[in-house]
Amino acid sequence: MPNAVLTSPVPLGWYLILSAILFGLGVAGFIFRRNIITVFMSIELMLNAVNLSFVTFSYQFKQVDGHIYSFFVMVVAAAEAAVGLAIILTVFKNRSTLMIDDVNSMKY
Amino acid sequence: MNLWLIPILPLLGFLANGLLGRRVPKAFINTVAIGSVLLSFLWVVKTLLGLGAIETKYIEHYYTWIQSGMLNISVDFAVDRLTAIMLLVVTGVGTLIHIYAVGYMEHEEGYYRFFAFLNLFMFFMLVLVLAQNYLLLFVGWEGVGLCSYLLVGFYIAEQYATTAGNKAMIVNRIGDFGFSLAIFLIVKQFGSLDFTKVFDAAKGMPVEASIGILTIITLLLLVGATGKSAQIPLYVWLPDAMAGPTPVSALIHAATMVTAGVYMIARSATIFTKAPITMDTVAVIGLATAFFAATIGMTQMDLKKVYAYSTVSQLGYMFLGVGVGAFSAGIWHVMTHAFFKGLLFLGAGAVMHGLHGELDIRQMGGLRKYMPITAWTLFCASLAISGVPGTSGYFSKDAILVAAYAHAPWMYWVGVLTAGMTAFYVFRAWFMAFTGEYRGHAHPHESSLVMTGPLIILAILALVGGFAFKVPHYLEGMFTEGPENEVMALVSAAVGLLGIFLAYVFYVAKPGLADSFAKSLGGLYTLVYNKYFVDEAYDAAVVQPLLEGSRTVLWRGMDAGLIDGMVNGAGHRSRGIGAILRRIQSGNIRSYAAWVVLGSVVVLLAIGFAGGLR
Amino acid sequence: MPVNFMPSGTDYLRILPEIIMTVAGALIMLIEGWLRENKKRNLAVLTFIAFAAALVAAVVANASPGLSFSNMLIVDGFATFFRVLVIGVGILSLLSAVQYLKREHAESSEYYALLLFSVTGQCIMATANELIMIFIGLEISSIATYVLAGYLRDDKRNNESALKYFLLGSFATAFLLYGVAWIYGTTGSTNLSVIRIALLTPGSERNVILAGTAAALMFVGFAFKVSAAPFQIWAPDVYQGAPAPVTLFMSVGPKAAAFAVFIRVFTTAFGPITSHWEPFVWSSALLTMIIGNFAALLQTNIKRMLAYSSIANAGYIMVAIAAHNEIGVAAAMFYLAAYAFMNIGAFAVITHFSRQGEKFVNIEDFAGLGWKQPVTAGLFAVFLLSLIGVPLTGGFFGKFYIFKAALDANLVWLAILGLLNSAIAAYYYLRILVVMYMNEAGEATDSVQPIGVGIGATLWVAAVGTLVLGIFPSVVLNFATASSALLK
Amino acid sequence: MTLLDIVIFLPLLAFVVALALPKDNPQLIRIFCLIASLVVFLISLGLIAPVWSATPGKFALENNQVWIQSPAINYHTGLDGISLWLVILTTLLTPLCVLVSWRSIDKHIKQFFAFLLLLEFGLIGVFCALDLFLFIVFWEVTLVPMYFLIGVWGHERRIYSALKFFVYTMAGSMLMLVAIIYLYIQAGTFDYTKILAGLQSGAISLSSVEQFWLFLGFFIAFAIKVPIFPLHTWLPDAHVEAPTAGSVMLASVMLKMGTYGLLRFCVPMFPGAARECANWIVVLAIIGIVYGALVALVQPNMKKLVAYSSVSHLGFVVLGIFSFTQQGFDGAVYQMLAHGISTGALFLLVGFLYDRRHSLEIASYGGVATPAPWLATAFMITMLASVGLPTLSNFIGEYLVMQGSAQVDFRWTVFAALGPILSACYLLWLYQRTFFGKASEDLTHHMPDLNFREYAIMVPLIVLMVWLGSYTQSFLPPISASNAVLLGPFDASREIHAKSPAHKPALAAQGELANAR
Amino acid sequence: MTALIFLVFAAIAVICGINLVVQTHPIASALSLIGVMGSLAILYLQLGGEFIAMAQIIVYAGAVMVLFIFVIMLLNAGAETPTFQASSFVKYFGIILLFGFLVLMSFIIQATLPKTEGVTFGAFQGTAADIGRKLFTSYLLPFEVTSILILIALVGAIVLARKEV
Repeated sequence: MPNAVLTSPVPLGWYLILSAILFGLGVAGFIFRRNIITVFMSIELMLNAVNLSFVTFSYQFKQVDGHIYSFFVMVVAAAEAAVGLAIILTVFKNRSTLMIDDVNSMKY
Repeated sequence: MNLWLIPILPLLGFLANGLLGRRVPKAFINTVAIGSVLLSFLWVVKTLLGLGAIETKYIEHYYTWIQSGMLNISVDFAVDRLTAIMLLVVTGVGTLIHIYAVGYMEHEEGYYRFFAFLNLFMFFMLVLVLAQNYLLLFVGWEGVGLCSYLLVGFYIAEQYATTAGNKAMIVNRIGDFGFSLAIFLIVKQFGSLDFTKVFDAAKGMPVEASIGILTIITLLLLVGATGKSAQIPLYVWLPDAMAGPTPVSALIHAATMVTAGVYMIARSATIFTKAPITMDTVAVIGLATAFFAATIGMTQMDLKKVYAYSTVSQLGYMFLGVGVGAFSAGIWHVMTHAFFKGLLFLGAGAVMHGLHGELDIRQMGGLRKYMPITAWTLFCASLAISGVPGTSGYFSKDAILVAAYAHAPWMYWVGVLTAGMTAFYVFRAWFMAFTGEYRGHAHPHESSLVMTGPLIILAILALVGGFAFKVPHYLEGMFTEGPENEVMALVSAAVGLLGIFLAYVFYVAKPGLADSFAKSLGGLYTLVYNKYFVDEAYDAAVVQPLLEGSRTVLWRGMDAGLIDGMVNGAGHRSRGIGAILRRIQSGNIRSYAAWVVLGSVVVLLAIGFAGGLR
Repeated sequence: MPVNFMPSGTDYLRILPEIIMTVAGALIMLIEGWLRENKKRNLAVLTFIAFAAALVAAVVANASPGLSFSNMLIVDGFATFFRVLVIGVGILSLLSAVQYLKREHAESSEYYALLLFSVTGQCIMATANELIMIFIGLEISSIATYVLAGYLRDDKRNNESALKYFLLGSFATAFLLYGVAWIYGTTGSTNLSVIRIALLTPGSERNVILAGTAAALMFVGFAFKVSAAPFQIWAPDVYQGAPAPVTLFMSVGPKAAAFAVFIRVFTTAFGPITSHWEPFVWSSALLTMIIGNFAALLQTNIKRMLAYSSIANAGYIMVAIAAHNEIGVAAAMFYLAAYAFMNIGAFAVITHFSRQGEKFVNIEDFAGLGWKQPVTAGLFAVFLLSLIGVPLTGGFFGKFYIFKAALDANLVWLAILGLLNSAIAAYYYLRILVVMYMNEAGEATDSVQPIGVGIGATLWVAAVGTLVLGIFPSVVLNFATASSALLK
Repeated sequence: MTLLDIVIFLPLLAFVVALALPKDNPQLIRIFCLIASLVVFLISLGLIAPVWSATPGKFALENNQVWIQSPAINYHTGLDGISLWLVILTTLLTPLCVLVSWRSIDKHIKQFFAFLLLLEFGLIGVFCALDLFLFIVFWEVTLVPMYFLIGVWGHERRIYSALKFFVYTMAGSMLMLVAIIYLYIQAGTFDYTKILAGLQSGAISLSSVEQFWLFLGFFIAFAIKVPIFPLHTWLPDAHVEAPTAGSVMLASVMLKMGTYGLLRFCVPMFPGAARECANWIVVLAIIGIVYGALVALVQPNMKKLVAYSSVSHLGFVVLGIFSFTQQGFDGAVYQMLAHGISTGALFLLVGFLYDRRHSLEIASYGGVATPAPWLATAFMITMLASVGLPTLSNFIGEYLVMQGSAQVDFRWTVFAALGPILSACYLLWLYQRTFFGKASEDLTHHMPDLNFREYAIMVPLIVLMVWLGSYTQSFLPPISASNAVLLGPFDASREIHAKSPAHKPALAAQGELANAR
Repeated sequence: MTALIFLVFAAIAVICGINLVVQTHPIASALSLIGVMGSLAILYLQLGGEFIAMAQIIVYAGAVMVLFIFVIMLLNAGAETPTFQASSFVKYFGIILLFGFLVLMSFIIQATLPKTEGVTFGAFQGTAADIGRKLFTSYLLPFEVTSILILIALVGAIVLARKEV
């Protein structure tokens, strides 16, 4: 029985669930991590999860469109990374901290 | 016949004096004030002569006042015999009092104002008398109330005077409350306010054995009448109204305005006679007022107060008269009362004038020597009010009492008792003021001819007025003449004489007896002396609760507390909600992210359920 | 596979505004090097010209409506409306920024370039007919705005604003993208028309649920961008922290563009499953109005207060979307236009009034402005009255159309609650009027500078716009109605 | 472009011009505003004749232009007997308000007078608008200038009051907006005449539930404005804090917007719902009458006293309207006018006192009549009018209203009739404490009698009080005619029916009325 | 075989993902993220995404993550210090929300996706050629527009990071 499981084709849903799990982990990282950079990385994780979904669906439809979308997402992620890290740098320069909870001068 | 000229002349006098009075000499004011009333009087005479016997009502239509839907109220004046009497009394006595006032008011501030108001009063009083529908009557009714207010509070710098003015107006308003309600019901019932139409319609209605619409209407009219004519329970304003200058008391609060209630009931006789319950009420109220006012009158020390309570008492007689169905007797008494009570007040004014404002009868005495004309004219008036046979009071009062006897004997006996008391206190005042030795500190002197002249004329009228003018006979066409009963009339006259005798004993023959007698009565005397504490009771039971309730419960509690509290509370609550909602905005990025997650979970759940996911 | 490799002339015409702005943006950065320090104003002039050209191009492009670039792009009335709107917003925010940048000693070509790029992104969003285009447009617009929000990089609040905006924005975009993935998985396409057709074809229930999930996820993304509850939380902090002219810009431009795609996606692609998404748009609308208005009651910082106000305004527009009918769409379009004018006007006043280093941005600082600078204050009053929703201003008609749409869709309670909300809102707007006209002038008012050309122009244009929309709304409204009818 | 449009837009034009005048020449501004408002008043007198000669049921001077195509909103204005006098009341009071503010406004003069003109524009518009949308536009336009008048030129607690005034009214008008939109969706038009015709002919059918809610939407907005108990608490605050001109316009005209709305829109459009709710509303009106009077009785502040008296007086108007009788309607409209004049005059007089002594506390006066007899006289006449003395203005209104209500339910009348008693109480007491008594040296010194400007303000008002009270035929016929049309959907059984002998004259009176038209 | 590979790399991805979340030092998290990316690249390959798998490794795991690590190093970011300012909302509801989100998503996926179809390696090949062709035809516009995005990233980074004004 385990053998059969291992050799048979993998249901598409599994990929999607993996994608959902990774997305969820990204969310978890965002809301539980305190270092801004880690938080940012969590977003990257979420984007990766989305990419997995795209590619999976692409397989389902046997189209390359999904791949192209992932490609665009990567570009966007890269651009975001550049800007995001620049923002983080300025924050650090001004506050000398990377703790996200410290960045809360404006509230209510 | 240009009836409109009758009231308009005094109105013009009012306008002229009111607008120009401050800049013109007194002579001008006098001319205008007296002239306008005199002209009015002459016009009345001319009109009445022109109309002759006035077998039917003479009506003049001027213009539509209010026209709304089917409701049509016009400005119409009418003259019938009842009106004729009233017109003569009002303008006649009015003229005399105007003349008197010239002397009396000579040194007062606001001279022009006084005459302007007096003229205005004449205008409204004449409108009241001439009105051919209830609303126009109401105009006059309220208008005279206004003038009463203005004149009672004539001494505007004095708190007591203005308060008395307010009291007069407000108590009258309470009465008018009833009157106005009656008007609404009349329109509802008859579709019109015109006397002719209303009475024509009412004639066809049956006499109401139990409370019906006519009873309600008449009771409400009665409320109005009690206010204006100072009957129980609304008489309280009249004694206070003596705060005004004495000519005012004479004209408004004795001769004319206060009798408007009687006039109105007599005018509405057609409806009243259909409502026996009301009639009884009128009679009982009149009797009670007469009696209680007389008791109070016996104890008062202020000359004008004595006469004031006597007025209330006499008005009670008139009510008794109309209440027992003797309308013409009531009107007769209105007329004679105008003579003798006007005279009493004018005389009191003359005394006051001579004593530089002193009114306490304990501070008088022996004035006969200093002011003989005043003394003897007042004596005539006192005789008349006491119902000494031959004087005017004898005729009218006895006509009432006789009618009362025919209606219910007990009313007669109470009335007779009251008549005795009346004679007692009137002569008590006279004796205390004019006989004996002078007890005061002023320099008494007789008044000028301007003042004594009217006194003399009125004294003559008071003596012969009843004999000369047989009102019931004149009004026969309108009201059935009362029964005649010589015996009962003589009994009451005898009781009157007894009263005079007692007064003589108490205050001339054996002075000091009165005090000991009063002491022996103790609490009762105090009660009566303080007018049964009615003012105080009203104050405690109505005025103060109303004020305090309005202040603490309605204003501070309801308005500022509850409603505004709720409004402001809503404001505060909004801010409170805002304060809670902005807590969401903790400034913490992770918390914000968590909100985003929360939102997405909720949205997904919603979609899931909406999509039928099980 | 016949491949049309080269785009046609029409294709270019249809993206001419974007091309103009992009080119101009790049050009401006290149030119800066040759300009002397005191000539930097020319950069602004150039940017202005670029915007103006783009505006003309957008109008011209509307003359040849249609799809372009393999259905990636659609030029229709709706798109043109929003293009014109966002370019207009760009112009006004440019005008109001010049003086500010000079004051902050931060005049540079990058600011203008980023502004141009951001507007380009918004134009792309407005014209996109494809989810991936929308995504890219959104990212262009957003990233440029992130940078602008943190433009004064030595300012702590600017940093914080940028960081919050950036992190949360990316976070929400991830959700949006996840939704895109799902709708792709459901229908095999990301083209809005195709999706619509796919959802219209009678299929299994499965599709509907999947599409609904996708819609929900995308809703998260869009609602975040338009700052609708419960995804509005970022807005106050970000608006407060960003430089005033940037706040001016981002409270209107990106929001309008986001609403454009929101409306287009939800009425076109998700039109067939309206009944699924309507309830949560409905509740979100209500929640947004309530949170925005109530939280604004207590604010002391005027920027933050207007941030809450803009949340509340987003709520009104959400009501129009919840009405999911043509009138609703037209109403939302109209309201956005009116909102653009009044909000820009209000923020322009703040830009003018605040001093270097974001000084004097508390409501109390405006004390006595009404008598010190009557014209400025008068115009501010017009904007505030419009925000309150007093007739003869755009705000009133906007609200009126929105709630009319809601009632058309039988959302009676939403309409009533919404309008009562706007009565509450009157309270905090009036507070500014109170301070301006009824309090004694303080330090801030005494030292206020005369109004500059740029801001002056912005204020007048905004005021005229607000009033014209209020008195003669037909022009805009007819266009909006006509274009909303085509939106399928 | 009818004469009416000129009357509507001339104040707006004057507003714009006034704003453009140089602010350092206050005299020029004052004179300009005075002349402008006087011109408007004179032109508005020209409106009387067309309304008088208009056929019943038709609006005079109608102007119907498309304003916005979709949704179809028209600039539709017109006048009938109900609105005619309210318009003239507005145009009359505006110049008087300019006059009374002549010296007492000493800061931001230009803006003050400009706002007065803007207010006039809005108020006239409200009374002329025959398109529901246009109506609400004007309705809210009036809010803004009044808000500023209270907030900028008011007394100590002006800001609170101004805010309260604005937010209160705003909340109400939002509900009305919902109702109007809903009605539009049902009817497809905002046009009042069309909607009314449609509703009456059944072309627009509303379920009774819909009717009820729509009625309520309108009613609450109007009730706040009137104000009907318990929605009245904004009024005393607003009055007390407003400058004299503000109080006058507020009391004399703005409150009438509410009652006018009730009469024009609420009742005729939703007769069923109105009839259903009438009992409740009448109870509120009567509570208002008595309650307002009782609270007025104990006020230590003159303006507050007069403000509460307005609550009381306006209760009569509401009572009249919800009696659904000819007399009730006529009386309501008449009372609006009369109250506008008498209460306006009271506020003006209180303003005169305030100008002299800078206090509104009754306790700081006393004996004013001695140094200022004409002021006292004017106050007396005005007070008497307000008290409802026959031959003065308010009496007619109150009488007709109570007569109308008596046709329906006599109990209403009994309670309502308490109003005049209490009004005598509070006003006489006020008068006594203010004008009677011995004047202190200080007061005498600061209490000159009326000056020419003040005479110019008071004389026309006093003349009007007498005129309105003693010769109603100059005013009532067009009101009656318009009301008769509005009464169409209500049963005639409530009307006065004369007993047989009186029947014919009543018919003759009808003929007379027809002639009057 | 496919399944085995899937399970192995899915497990690695999840473990790395969890590691990312639980590690307090950013470097550790970054390395975990690279782990996730790597394993995802394998899964892409499995799903026929040759090009995308390459891009994943080169662009993502390579370039982007290097940037991250560079910044971490530059800022000398240490391990997180526990703070007490964390929002109570997160503390109390974070886990629940997350759990809810996950359960919901999985539930929807489970309920709606076809379970019959499976992934077999090689059944579909998205070659670089296909992708390139599409990028220059159908996806020409987004492809070009992306350049603006990159330009912005460039400008943005310059604006924010350069020293003087």
